[in-house]
Formats: sequence, C-alpha cells, structure tokens
Amino acid sequence: MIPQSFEYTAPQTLKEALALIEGGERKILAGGMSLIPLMKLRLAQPAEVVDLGRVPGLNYISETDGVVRIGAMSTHHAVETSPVLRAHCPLLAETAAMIGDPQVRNMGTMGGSIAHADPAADYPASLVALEARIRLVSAHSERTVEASEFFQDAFTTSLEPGEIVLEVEVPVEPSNEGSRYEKFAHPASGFAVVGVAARIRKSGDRIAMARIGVTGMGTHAFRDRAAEQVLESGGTIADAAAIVGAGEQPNSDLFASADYRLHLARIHAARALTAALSRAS
Amino acid sequence: MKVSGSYVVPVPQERAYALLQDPAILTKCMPGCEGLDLIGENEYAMRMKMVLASVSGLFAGKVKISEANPPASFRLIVEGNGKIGFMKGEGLLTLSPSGDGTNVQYEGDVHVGGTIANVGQRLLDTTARMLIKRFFEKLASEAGQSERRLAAD
Amino acid sequence: MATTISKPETLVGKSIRRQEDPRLITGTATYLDDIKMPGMHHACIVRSPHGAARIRSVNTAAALALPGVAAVFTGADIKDLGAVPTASSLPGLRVPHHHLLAQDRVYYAGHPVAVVVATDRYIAADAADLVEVDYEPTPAVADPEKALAPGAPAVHPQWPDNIAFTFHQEGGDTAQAFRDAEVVVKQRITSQRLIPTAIETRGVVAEWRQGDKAVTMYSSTQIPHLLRTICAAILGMPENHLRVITPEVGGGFGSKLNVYAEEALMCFIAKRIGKPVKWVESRRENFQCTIHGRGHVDYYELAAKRDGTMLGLKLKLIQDLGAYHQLLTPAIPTLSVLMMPGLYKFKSITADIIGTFTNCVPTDAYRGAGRPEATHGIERMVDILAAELKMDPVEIRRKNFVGKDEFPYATTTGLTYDSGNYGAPLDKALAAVDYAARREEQVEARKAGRLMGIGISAYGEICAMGPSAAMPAGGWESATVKIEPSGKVTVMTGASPHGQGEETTFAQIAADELGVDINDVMVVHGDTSVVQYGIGTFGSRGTAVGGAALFYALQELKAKIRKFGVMLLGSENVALVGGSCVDQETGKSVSFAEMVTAAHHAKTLPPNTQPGLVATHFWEPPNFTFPFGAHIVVTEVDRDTGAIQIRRYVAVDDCGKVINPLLVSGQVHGGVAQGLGQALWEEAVYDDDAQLVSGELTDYALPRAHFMPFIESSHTETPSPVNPLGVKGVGEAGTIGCSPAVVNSVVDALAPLGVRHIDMPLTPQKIWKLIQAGGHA
Amino acid sequence: MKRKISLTINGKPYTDEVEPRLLLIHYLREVAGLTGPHIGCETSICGACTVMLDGRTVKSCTMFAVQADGHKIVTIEGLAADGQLDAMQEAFWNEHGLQCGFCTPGMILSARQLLADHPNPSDQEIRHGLEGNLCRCTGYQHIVNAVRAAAGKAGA
Repeated sequence: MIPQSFEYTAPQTLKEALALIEGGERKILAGGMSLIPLMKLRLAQPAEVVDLGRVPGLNYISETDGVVRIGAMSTHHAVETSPVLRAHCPLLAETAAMIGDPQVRNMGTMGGSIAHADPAADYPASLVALEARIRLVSAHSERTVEASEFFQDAFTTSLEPGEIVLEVEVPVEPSNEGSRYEKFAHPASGFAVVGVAARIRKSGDRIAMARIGVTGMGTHAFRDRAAEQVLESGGTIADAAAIVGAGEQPNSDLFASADYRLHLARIHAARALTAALSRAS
Repeated sequence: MKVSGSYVVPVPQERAYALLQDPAILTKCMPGCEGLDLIGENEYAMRMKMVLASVSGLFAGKVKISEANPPASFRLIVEGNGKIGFMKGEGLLTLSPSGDGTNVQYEGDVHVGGTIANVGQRLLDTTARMLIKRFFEKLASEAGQSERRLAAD
Repeated sequence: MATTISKPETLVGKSIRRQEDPRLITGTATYLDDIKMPGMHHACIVRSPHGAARIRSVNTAAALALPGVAAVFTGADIKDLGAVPTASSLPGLRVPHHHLLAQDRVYYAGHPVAVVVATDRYIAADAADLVEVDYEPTPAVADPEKALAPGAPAVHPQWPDNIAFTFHQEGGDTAQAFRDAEVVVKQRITSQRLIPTAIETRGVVAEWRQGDKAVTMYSSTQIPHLLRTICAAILGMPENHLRVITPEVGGGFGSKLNVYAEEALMCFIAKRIGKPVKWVESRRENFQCTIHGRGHVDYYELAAKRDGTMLGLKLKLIQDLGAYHQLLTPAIPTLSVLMMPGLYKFKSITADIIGTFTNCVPTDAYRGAGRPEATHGIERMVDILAAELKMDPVEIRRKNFVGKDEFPYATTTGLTYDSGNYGAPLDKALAAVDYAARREEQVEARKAGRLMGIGISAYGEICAMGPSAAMPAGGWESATVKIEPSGKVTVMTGASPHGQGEETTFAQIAADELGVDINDVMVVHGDTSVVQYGIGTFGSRGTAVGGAALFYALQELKAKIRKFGVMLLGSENVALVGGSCVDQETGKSVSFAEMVTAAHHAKTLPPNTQPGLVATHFWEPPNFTFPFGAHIVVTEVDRDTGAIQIRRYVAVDDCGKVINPLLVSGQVHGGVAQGLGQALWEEAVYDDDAQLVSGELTDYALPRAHFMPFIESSHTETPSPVNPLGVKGVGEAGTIGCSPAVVNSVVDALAPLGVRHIDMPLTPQKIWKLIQAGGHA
Repeated sequence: MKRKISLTINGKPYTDEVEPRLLLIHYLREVAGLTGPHIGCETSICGACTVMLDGRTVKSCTMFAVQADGHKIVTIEGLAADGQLDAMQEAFWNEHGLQCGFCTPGMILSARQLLADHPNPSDQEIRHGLEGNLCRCTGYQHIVNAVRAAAGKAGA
C-alpha cells in the first residue's frame, strides 16, 4: 500500500515549523504511528507534510518545582523508561509501557498521540486523571489547556489550525500517592477497548483524593468526577466503580458492544482503584 | 449499523420540520456538506468533504426526503460515494413538541462500504454518533439563529 | 585398500537443526518480492468495493494518461481466456464461469475488475486510483443460512437457490441406529470463516521470453507443477512453454494451494507488454481475495445407548463456498464427512452437504481443510453426550475408541484406518496433566465460585493426501536422487515445501540411506524446469508421500551403486555399509567415491547397467495415513470480563515415526497456535452487505507471543504400515486437536451455569454475555 | 519533488534522491537492495519490516525514507556482516525458532532489542517483548526458547 505524493518539509527550528503550519493546511508528522498507516491506506492524503522530527528542543522530560515537563516529541519509550517519570509520575510511565508494541513505542510520540486523539488511545486516560496541562503554540500564540478540556471528541481536540502541542505538564505525584492504569487491550489492534487510570491519596484510612480517567469508552477520554466524588466522600471502590461512565454513551464495535464496554470500564475502574489504593501510603 | 437517538431543537415543531426540509439548512448542518443541488422532487445531489483528524475524503451522493408527514415525521436518505468508500444512511425522523422546542427522534440504519468499512469498523459507530451529534448541534444553533431572525423581522 | 567400516549413527529420528536456516536468519533468502529483473513493471489491481454489483462502465483514460503507466487491462481484454478452474468434480456441481477479471458483474468485495501496469509500484498504485468504475450495487448475501432462505439475493442470477451442490453420504443404517437409541443429542455447531494469513502475502512475477515463446512465472505457491498445468490451460499455451519457479515461500497453510486469477493474469500481461511484470498482494487484498478457510454451519444429531455406546451420527453440513469455486472449494466439506467417525466405532453415519454460494471470497483448504471442522463437531458432540449422560468425557471416549487390535479398521464413511492405539496418547496426556488432581482442583474451584474447566479432545485425521483415487488431480509424489561425479547428492522432490523443513528431513533420509554426510546432500524443489513433475506440499503429505517417494528412489539408486561395488570388488557377496561397499567374506571395501567415479567415468560397466547415478521414483500411496492424538486444556474464565486464561496445554500426538523431533514439535506448536486462533480470536466477519469488516490485521486478531500458552508437547509413536518410513504426517495435527479441546474446556468451566455449547471464537464478550444470562444467552 | 538523503546502513554510507513518500522499507529493499526486512502488512502490526534506527527497533513500513536522513540503520543483513552469526541468529537456528522464515529477520531484531533492554527476561517478558512481531508458523514457543538460550549465552 502506497501513500499518495506529497510535498515534504523538515523545518530546523520551532519558529520555522510554526510558520509552515500557519493556516492549518499542512499536515504535521511527528512519530507517524497514526498518520502513516492512514496515508498508506489512502484514507489520509495530505498535499503537504511538515516533519517535526528535526526541530530541536521538543524531546525532553524534566522536573522543576513540582511539575514534570514532557516535550511533545518524547517517544513512548522515553516516557516509559524515564527515571524522572518513574520517580515523579509513575502512572504515565506505566501507561506508556502499555501502548502498542515495542517498535511503536520507539517511534510514537506523546505529542503526536494526543494531537491525534484516537478515542481508544491510552495516554488521555492518565493525562486527565493526572490533571495534566497541555501547552499549545502557534506562530502567534501560546496557551495552556487542561487535559480534560483538550480532548473534545473523537479525533478532535482544542488545537486550532496552526497550533501544535509543545509540551505536556504533569504535576508530580506525591510519594504517598498510589496510581494505576488498567487496560483491556483489543487483541488485534492493541488499542484500549477500555482503559482506566486511577490515582488515590489517603488521609489515614479514608481516601482524601481520587482521580479517575477513562479512555476507549466514549468519543473521547474523560475524567469521571462523579465516581471520584463517591470515593472522596467515603464511598467504597465498588460504589465508585459501579457508576463509572454513567451518562456516557459507550462505543460499540464488533469486539465490544456498548453494554459490555461499560461493564469493562467499571471492572477496570475497580481494578485500577484497588491497585492504586494498595500503592498509596 | 443501527443508529437511534433524539435531540431537542429550540423551535416549535412546524418550524423545526421546515428547517429540516430546507436544503440551505441541511447544507450547513450536515458535517462536510459543500452543497446540495435540487435534482428531483425532494431529492438533491450532494457534494461532501469529510475531514476527521487525518482522514479526509470527497464524497458525491444524494440526499432524499420521502414519506413526508409534516410536521410529524419524514424519512431522510443520504448516500455518498468516494475513493475511500461509500455510505448510505436511511432514517425516520419523528418530531414531537418538547417544552418550547421540538424533540427530534431518529431511528435508522447506516451502511458503510469500501476501505472505511474494511479498516474502520472499530470507529464506525463512534464516528456515526459523533456526526449525528454535530448535525443536531448545528441544527439547534441554526434554529436558534433563525428564531432570532424571525423575531427581529 | 581394506578399511574398517563402522556403521555411522543414523540421522533419522534425531533433532537436527535445519539446513535451510542459514539463508533465512541472515536475510539472504529470496522470496517473491525480492525478485528484481531489468525492465520489470509492476501491476496494481482495481477491485470491487461492493459485495455484488453490475458494472456499468470502466473508464481507464485517466489512468492510462499518467506518465509511467504502460497498460490497463479490463474484463474485455481477457474474456476469451480460460476460466479459473476447480479440480473438484462432484456430480451435478454448478460451476460459475470464473473469469480472470470481472465481466459485467462483481460477485464479492475484492473481485478484480482491472489491472494497471506501470514502471513503478508507486505509479501503479496512483494509476489504479484513477480507474473509474461505475457500479450499480445489487443486493448481496454473506451468510450461508440466509443465502438458503427463500427470497435471498441470488449470488449468481442463474441459480436463485444459491445451492452449488448437494452431497449425500450414508454408511450403515442410520435410521435403525436412531430407532435403537436410548438417548439422542442434537446441536448446531459452527466453524467460522478464517483468514489463513501467511505472513508473506501472495505474489507473482512473470517474464515473457520472446525468443523461446515461453513464460517463466515465479509464484509464491505450494503447488508449482499443478499451477503450471492449469495456468497453461487458462492461457491456451503449451504447458512445456510455461516454467513455474517457487522462490522461498513465506507460509501457505493451504492458502497457496491454489491457482489464482492473478497468476494467469501476470503471464498474460508479461506477454502483452513484452516486459517482466510483478504483482504483490497487499495485506488487505490478501484478506479480501485469497481464499478463506472453514465457513461451516453444522447440525449434528448423535444417537447413543445410556451406557455411552455411540450408535449413529447424522449431520447436515452447510458449507459457505463464497462466490466461486477455487481449486478444491467444493471438495473440502467432503473431507469433513470422511472424518466424521473420528476415533470411534460408529455403526452408521449419514451426512448431507449443502454447498452454498455467498457474496464472499471463496473458501478452500486452510490448515486441516475439512478435518478440523469434523473433529470439532464430533469432539463437541461426544462431550455433549457425556454431559447428557453425566459420564466423564474420558470414559465415554475410551468406551467408543476403535480398539488397538482392530486395525486396519474400516469406517462407515469408507475409509480404512491404517494403524492406531488411541488410548495411548490419551493416557499419556491424562498422566501429564494429572487428570484426577485437576478434577479435584475443579471441585474446590467451583466451591470458591471460580470457573475452571478441563477439556479433552481425542482427534484423528486423514493425512498423506493421498491415494490418487481420492484426489482430484493425482495423489502421488515424486523424487529424483542424483549422485554427482564429485559424490555430492542432489535430491529433487516434487513436493514444494515452504517452511516445513523438508530440505533437512529429506537430507536426513538421503544421508542415512546413502551413508553420506548430510552437508553433502542438497534438496532442490519448486522449479518445474528442473524438478520432475510433482503434486506439492499440503494435506500433511510432504514426508508421508514425498518422503516415501524419496525412500524408494534411494533404494533404486542403492541397488545400482551396489552393482558398481560388486564390479569393483569382484564379489557378489557384498553389502552397502555406511557409504561403502563391503565384501562380506574378505572385509575388503570400496568407498562411495570410488563407486561414484566408476559409474561416471564408465570405463567398464556392470552388465546391463547404464552409466551415471540417477534414480527417479513416482510413488502412489496405497492409502491415506491416520495420525491421532489427545489434547487436554485447562482453562479458567474470568467471571468479571469473560476473558479466558489457558492454564495448561498438553498435546500428545502420534504421527507415526518421527524423522526429526525438533521439527515435529515445531509443527505441533504452530498447528496449536492456529487452532487456538480459531477457538479464541480469529473470525472473518462480513456484514449484511457482504463487506469484510475484519479487513485488516487491526481487526482480525492473530495469536501473538504473549497470547500463547506454553504447550507441553510429547508423542506416542505408532508406525504407519502405509509407507516404508512409517510416518503419518503432522502438519495439521495441532490445529485439528486444538479447537475442540479448548471449547470443551471452556464449556466445562461454564457448565455450572448450564452452558452446553459455545460457538467459536470464544470472545470475552460472548463469554461474559453467557455468564450474565446465567448460561442461557 | 525528490529530496537527497544520506544515511548509514549496516555501517555503510548511502546517498540517494528519493520521493518524500518513499517508505523506508521500500528504500531499503528496492534502492539499497537489502531485501532481508520484509513487508507483511500495511497497518504497522506484523513487524516483518523491523529494523534498528539509531539502536532501537522500528517498523520501517511506517516511516518515510526522508525521516531516516542522517540516521543509522541496521538491518538483518548487518548482523553477520563478517560471516559470523550473531548469538541471536545462532539461537534461532539451534532452537528451530523459525519455519517459513518470513517474519524471522524482524523477529530476530526485536529479540535482540528485548535482551538489550532486559538482559535476563522471564518467559512472559520475552513474549511481551515480541508483541510487535507476528509469526504464523511456530506458535512462538521455539522463538521463546531461542531468546532464552541467547540470554543464557549472553549472561554466561
């Protein structure tokens, strides 16, 4: 399968890159793990492609003042193995390790993945649970949006034409926090039929804070604040898991109908929360 | 693939029904629609450019309205053909009053073929629901605007 | 010149690493797509996106106008060529004319409509996009039972009932068996459509040699000689002007045991454009256009006594044929019928096949080809009967096995089982899994609310295809052995291995028989201009038929070598030992090299003996072989998600004598993986419009490394009397034994909920819904 | 418009003019003449096209040749360049870790990557490390054996 012809530019600076993508006509290539298969199937036929692979300064993971900053071009492998993330945000490293397969993780990037916003991608569940913020830049602007605002619909984010993801900011998970990403992977595609990210902080025996991010279930990842509320107001994990996804219209496909998918989301929420709780101290 | 659901449009039933028959409104509301040209009674040729993330495709097709039973119900048939596949959607739309607005209930069947069916089944249901949602959201906003225009006149 | 001769260790029976591997592990092997030729063009095929449609017009102008495009061919260009044939000749078979390219209609999504030929594969792909085909879609039907319903769309308008053939077979008095029955169990059992998915897709390179008025075709095929004969007939060219070469073949599993339109098309195109042309299938084409396997809807009825004695079996078998007959399409379900008795002493069996057209790609031989369907059915029915009678599944099997002293055993379906000891692998498997302990564990698990299951299958199969009487186009195999002047040995086999390792096993056999170093043996295959005519590699026949042919050729050659030994030693009382010839009285010997030199230099010759050392043998097997075995699977079902965990997988297979245990275990593992694929994950799904919605590897789930359990594989060894090697064949055993063991295990796990049967694949959703419904989904 | 790319493959420099849409796998196979990496799908699932890019495995069918400009590639042909089989190749041979051989070049590179990342893997880690490579012949068991054997050798 052969992609259609396109013009290719590989800008050497961010400024150059942003100038090229102004207007949003040109397609941005990061790791290519979503875009290139679509181009080969000719489902995507961009006339012009801008490759961010040669833009310096987009590939870093560092921690300052309680915030981990992840450059958009960081590969999933880099996220998975980053000592900074393993120490300060193990949930994200754990999530990255469950994306696709080793070769995909070696090429795919965080910025590319979240900008593509596949409804069954893994990162979004963890990013919304982590209350991550996403820094977006264009030639003329720079802004930061909450992860829960960023993912708007299937393949739809708050990115405006001409904007790219610059960096993801994740608050450091305190050392007493427990977190976990639980995924039911599609056996063929490896995508999350459902994936649930959970974070828990305890205060004595009660749950002081709970965060739940769900992917794969609806048109986009979401934070389940109602279920979080149940836990934070003394409810059990079973109580919370039982209402996960209430009010959402679950996706349905050959592999999992809407009712099964909703059920899986709740089961995996319970599992993720239980594991997170056991990791919290 | 079966689709069903309902949306509320903030205009009275007769008005909602009329809007749903108006090719200018349909053009604005159908995601990607670039124009409807009358080719027969209640039948239009359609040009559509679907863009969803990286996926894009040009479709040529038809929109047809049948079984018109104003202002209660009608059948909407949308067909499109393109290089990346083809689709045919057919649904019965039933209108009923809902407060100051109109509840539009739809129930139908969508058939998809070609590449998008062969490789996209994981996302067809999600996408179909999203496009229908966009249609009704746009319709609601257009309806709201048309109400304001009417009120201003 | 007397030397001490000691009989060397034999290689047969040893785990020898493969002769073919060095080129494969270094990336230096040549597969089809690795072939490059000067001036080579590339073809891209335009295919129907519709399951059924009339073609109003095909416009190739835009494609032809693209620089680099050499030609575009459509149905009109090939309408006078022959059709893709089926070798099956069932009485009354309706055979639609299978043109190389669609004429005025398309019958399945993927049906080839036009071929674009360009200097470069990228340009060919661009040009294919520019071919405008105006279709008028017509109603399609993808489900065979729906196709048989009154008023269903006709796949072929001339046959509105969609029935390609019916086939009735009856052995014994089934009606009486059901009258005598104390218990009758019935079940509808499906065996879903599967996509063979060799990791190498199909491909063809064809080269027209103007000077010779001949075509050389390279094809990724399992059957080079049959392909040559059939393709030449389609093209209307002399068979000896067509040379077929199979390069390295990246897996077949039956999907390359066929003659495809593209093979003839590329030969036709190469001649028309006067340039070599290459076509390589994309994965999506492979899913849409290369044959699928299985596609059964079976209705079983089993009559038995209350003590578990099975009396008779009735089967209505609806075979989803697809839109056309490929090489063996209609024949595959007849193999299921033959295999229906399994390992059991049925007195009567009645089967009715309804071969049904659908708007789908044809089904044909996929690993096991008819036997997995039958084994799945019978092994499920035995368990259903056991459950009905509250008998242990082991006990009921033992009670009905053909006894080890009853061979050769004539079945009610007309077969003669060659040899067997059906209790042996079952006993060995039961011991390996510690059956009694597992049953106790299950009692405890059930008390704790866990869903644990133990599943058994005792399978038999029909291998070494096969006697020619039972095969559409010959069931023999050929071998030539040449000893070159330097003493090196060349073996040419008519079989065409593609991963099975015959370059090694055949070299083991030849080295043992001739007493030469295995590294002095080269096994050549897959070139119709080099190798004598042969049938090919499929149906677990490579070693059992091709190896036997080799054995006989070696005996002929040894007899001739011995004549030179007699001549050189001047004694009749000689024997071949190792590679040498030894005078039994004096102990004097002549070496292999000396005899080979004598034969080639031919200064003097033994009486009535020609120079040279070549022998060719065409071997006609007197019967099939009938391998057997027992698989036991322990599963646990996750109540919350419906996911199935395979805790133990024990496979004990009896494939007769083993030439190379390492390779046999490889065949079993690979076979089990494909059986497990069918049991748990794989399904080709067409929607109601006959669109293949599992159209890529992103939806069609192949087993991956981390899905697979550790397979505890071992053997019993019951030699076959059918061939001199005593081998039975093993290529399909794992697949055939696997799926019923897995499903029996999961049904056993869910039995407390009242579950009696589940159709494959056992997806988590299906299992979960059953659990939700308390077993009654 | 064609672009000039320069890269190192198996230690040797290559410079060519390529169309931007040329996939790396096609560049390797048809321009550089390295047919060891294979094509088994178009959706980045099967892993037959796996090569090393700057020391890490990637699927060369899901990458444009222009993206590899300036980078170092190693293909299966680069492992036994001096005629001496790599330990993983040797292990695949000894353990019968292949049948038709089509997936093998990619599988061997993934297996080496997994040992580079986890020198003493458990069987489950081995199986997960090979998630990106499909084999239809072996049922993976002999492949797992081969990786285990190669790990043992490396550890010894």
